[in-house]
Amino acid sequence: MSTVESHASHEHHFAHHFKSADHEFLTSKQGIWLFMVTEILMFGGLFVAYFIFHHIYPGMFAEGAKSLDWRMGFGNTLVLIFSSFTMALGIHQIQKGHNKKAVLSLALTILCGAIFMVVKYFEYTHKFHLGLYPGKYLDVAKVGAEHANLGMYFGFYYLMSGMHGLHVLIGMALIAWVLFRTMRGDFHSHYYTPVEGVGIFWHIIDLIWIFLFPLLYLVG
Amino acid sequence: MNEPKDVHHIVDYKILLKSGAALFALTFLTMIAFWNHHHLGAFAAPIAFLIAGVKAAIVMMFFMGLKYDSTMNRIIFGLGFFFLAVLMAFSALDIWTRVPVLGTI
Amino acid sequence: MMWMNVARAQSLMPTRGTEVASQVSNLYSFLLIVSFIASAILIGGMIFFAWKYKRKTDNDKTPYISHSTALEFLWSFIPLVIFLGVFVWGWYVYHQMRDMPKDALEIHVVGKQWAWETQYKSGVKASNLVVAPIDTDVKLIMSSNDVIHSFYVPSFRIKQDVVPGRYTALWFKANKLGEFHIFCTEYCGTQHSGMIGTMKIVSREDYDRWLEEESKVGLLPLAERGAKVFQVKACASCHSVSDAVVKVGPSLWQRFGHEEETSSGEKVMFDENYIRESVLNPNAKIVKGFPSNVMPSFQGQLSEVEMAALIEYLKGLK
Amino acid sequence: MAATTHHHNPDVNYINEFKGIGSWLTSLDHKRIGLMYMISVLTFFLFGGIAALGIRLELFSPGQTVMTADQYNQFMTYHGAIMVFMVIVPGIPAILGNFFLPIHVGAKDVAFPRLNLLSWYVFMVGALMGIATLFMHKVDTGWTFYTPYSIKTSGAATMMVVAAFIMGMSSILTGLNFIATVHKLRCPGMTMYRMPLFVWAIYSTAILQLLATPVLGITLLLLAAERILGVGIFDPALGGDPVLFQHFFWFYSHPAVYIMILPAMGVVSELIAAFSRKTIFGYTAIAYSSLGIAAVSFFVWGHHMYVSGQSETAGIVFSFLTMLVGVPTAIKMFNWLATLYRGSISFQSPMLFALGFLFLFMIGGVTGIMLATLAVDVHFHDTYFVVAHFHYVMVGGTLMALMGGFYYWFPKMFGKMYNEGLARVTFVFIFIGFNVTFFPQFILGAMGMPRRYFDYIPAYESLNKISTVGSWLIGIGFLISLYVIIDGLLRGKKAPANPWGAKTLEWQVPSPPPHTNFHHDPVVTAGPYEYR
Repeated sequence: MSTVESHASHEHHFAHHFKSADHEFLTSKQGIWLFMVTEILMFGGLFVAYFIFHHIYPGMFAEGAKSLDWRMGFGNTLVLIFSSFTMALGIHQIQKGHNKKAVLSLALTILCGAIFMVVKYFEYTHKFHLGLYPGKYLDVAKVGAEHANLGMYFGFYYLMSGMHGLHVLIGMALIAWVLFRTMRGDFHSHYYTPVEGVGIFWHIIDLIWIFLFPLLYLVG
Repeated sequence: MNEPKDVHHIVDYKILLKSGAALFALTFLTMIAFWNHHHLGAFAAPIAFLIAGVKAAIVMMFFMGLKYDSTMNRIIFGLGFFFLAVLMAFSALDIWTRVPVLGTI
Repeated sequence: MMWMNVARAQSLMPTRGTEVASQVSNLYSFLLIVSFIASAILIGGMIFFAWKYKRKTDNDKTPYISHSTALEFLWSFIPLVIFLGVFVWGWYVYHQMRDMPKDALEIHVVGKQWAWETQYKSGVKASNLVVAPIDTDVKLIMSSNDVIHSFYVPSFRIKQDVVPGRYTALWFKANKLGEFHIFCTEYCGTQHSGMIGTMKIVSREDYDRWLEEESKVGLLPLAERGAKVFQVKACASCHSVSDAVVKVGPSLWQRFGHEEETSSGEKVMFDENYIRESVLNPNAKIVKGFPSNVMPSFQGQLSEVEMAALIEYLKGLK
Repeated sequence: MAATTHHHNPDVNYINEFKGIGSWLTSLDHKRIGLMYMISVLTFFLFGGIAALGIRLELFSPGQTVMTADQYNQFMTYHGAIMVFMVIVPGIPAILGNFFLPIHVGAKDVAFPRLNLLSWYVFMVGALMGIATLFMHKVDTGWTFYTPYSIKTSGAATMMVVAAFIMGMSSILTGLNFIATVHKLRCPGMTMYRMPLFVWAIYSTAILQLLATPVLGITLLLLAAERILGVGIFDPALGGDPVLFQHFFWFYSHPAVYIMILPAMGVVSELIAAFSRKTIFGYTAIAYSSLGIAAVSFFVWGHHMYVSGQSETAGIVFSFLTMLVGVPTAIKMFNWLATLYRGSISFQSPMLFALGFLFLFMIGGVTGIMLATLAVDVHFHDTYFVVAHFHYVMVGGTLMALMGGFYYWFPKMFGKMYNEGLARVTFVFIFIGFNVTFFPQFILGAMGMPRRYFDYIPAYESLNKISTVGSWLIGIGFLISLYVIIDGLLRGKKAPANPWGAKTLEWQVPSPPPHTNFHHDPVVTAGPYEYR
């Protein structure tokens, strides 16, 4: 492959099957959007299942939602929205050639992701402590559950927030990678495709959380 | 394919700031609605998701830059939501229209 | 109509045992005729063109025909009309299958791995056997003990999945006396193909007589009653009783009073207590060479008398 | 690498430009990746085929003959899972699509070559995980993994499910790549309406792969979670709904049927135009009908569930929508027929397979309409009628097209000609064997024989015997094909650039093509079937 990223000059050598660097950029961006569609549909499948069972067992879902602490979810929502802002800001700064500022923005984004995961960790350990495990592992006696299949709610809770958390971790790793490359000076106002792609991925994570928060914590 | 004229559109700093502020405000609005959900009754859930929808739209348009992107990319992303709706609609159609067979017992 | 009769004769469907079955056969025959005509046009046309326009020389010139809107409209519109006609016809017949009659005779059917259990309102039970009177609306209320099964009577053209955790239903009004096959058509494990039952359509009098006889089971000698329990619980689908042939589980023939070696290597006497334990908690002591987690537990499904009868029956298998 | 500095040496091509196994395993060349897919898919086809022969052998006579009921259920499961996930879904798109789609649109490669190579590795990881379950406690769920059986059964079902999930990711990457390639990498002059119909078909398939596969992914993950955690979403014992599993499953698996057949339709369009030496009749209608089929296929999945306990209303809606899919399919059939009219038809082996496709797909199509009809399907559902129907579509359709396409493009891919006489013999064996195997199954189904049956009542014996004999004929046919391929590779005559006199772009470049596909950047001025 002839995508050899040059360090010294500000010219990006695009791959041999593209006409120009812009051609490569637009194609890559479309590829990222196509990939995002699969993310929407995969998480969407979970949402559909959630809605259907929420309709069938409203009482059980209400009981489950009650045991979640909205303050944790609320705080995490703000953290994630802020991280989305810093991510967008980072791209803005790279586009303008302010790479030093961009490094700071990206680092802030990773920090926000880390805060989000730490909060998640405390949420999870607290739930485990109470015996609120997913599915058949939920300790009905210890929890004093009114609904025998409360495990289903926590099945949804752990699957949805777990899958989301996994995406946060992957996102953090990807941002760390583009952060490293920004520091190395790989990107400039006309070549920043990986940052753009990672940015869109990070925003998808935010997008999904925007729906997960009311779904899991508020609507019961 | 309808390409944008400026390939590397730079979203204005102020727009990003406004979007972020709007998202924060809407999150607080969600909480205000939640604290009053006894007054809202059956509307509590739809309102929560309506606010979430507005927030999602802001993220998609300004943070993800779909507002400045090509029509094709907008169609592609829209298709995801459309077919998700199809999955939801038909699965729900079945479950909502099932007739219990044990009327007499 | 002659075409219809020829098609029906050639459709090779099983005997029609209900009015609905005849309607399905009619629709299928119609579909066969239409399909035959469509295939004759397309495949016939293909063979004709292939023969007529065979390449003659390597420099053949072919005309440049890009499309014909009229033709293309025609061969999308005509199939569409036919398809929609077939859809409406299919809907009409399907609705009759699904529209449950009001005052039907109700029979409960439970699917389990791997047998059909039927329960009549009078308390009579049967296994892999549905006895129903002719010319009567019969409604089967079905559920499953374990996995999804599907209740299928080819001669009645009816089929319905039997789903655990909920009830599904089927109805029929037989117009022919005799015995018909019941198949399970949803894959359910090892003995899926062994879940074959009999749908026995009898006259009203025979039906009443059968119910009467079955309800006298309680007066039978203990061993005979045990044989009945053995049959009703479909034990025979996995255990042979007349010879040593191994089915899914070990043969029970001539085992009583003998020692068995279990999978953990210990010896256990095949006595009353072992039978009881194996029926209620099948995985406790598995005979060597057989898999565990295959036999379902019958905990709560047998009365003490039935258990005693079953043991008495197994004692007598010589 | 050497891509941009190509010397026009006619003896240098994509096969011999770089040497050694390492140059293949790290190759970003879409042609080489296509061949790597070919080798793996053909290997898995061998596995699936052996399972098929085993199934038919057991069914030769009623009762237990060569295997136990449990073994039969495992054979049935592996036959289905291997053939669907490892052979037919990746089959035409990943082999022929990878090789020819970029050349067809005048591109030097697919849009994301690294992603393309990654998709092959992901596919191999998934496939080998699936194969590995053979050495564990074998899976017996059937390829459909219906709950709650798939939750309760022992065996390596969880691993198989994860394997299918991974292969799904590979399928997504392939589809994504093709969509971006078609949108962005067409050469100057190559408008959407100058693309060969094969590209339209693969493009429509790619849309399906992208939109449907994620839902399969989440469904399989939920199933794995069900087995590990007992979440209860699909398990009725815990308050779940097994019918919802079927909705989720068929939301993918019905479009997947079109993932399997649309590429075959694309191949057949190419073959019929090339061997009739005539422009395709109704190009636009065929192109749009591919997209139409892809779109409508998302709305019809419930026709697999008429008797599942789905509501009557849902059944009616799904039946209506299913009838609509029949229309674009009918358009294609009639347009192919009209293309033959006044053509200059040659009966070389690829064309024989194309005509065979038309014959078998016709039968598969009309029986599809029968199965879409509510009342009739109640009788046919899960009987051998369904088995026969989808084999007519997927084997009679897809596999015939794959074989035809394979012979058609063999000279281009390897630069060698194969033994035409023997290739025709393979057609005779496969075509006749196929009909002998599967036509009796329509009758068995009409008589009421359920599918996935290890044993059957004596009334079904003679037809089952005929069917088993047919399977041997198919087996012989494929063995001869294997010989034809190896013989062609070893001893084949050197192939000219355009042995069939076809007009699409791949025939305008040398056989085999150079690493960058074209010596000069192509500029297109006319449609793909300009036989004037």
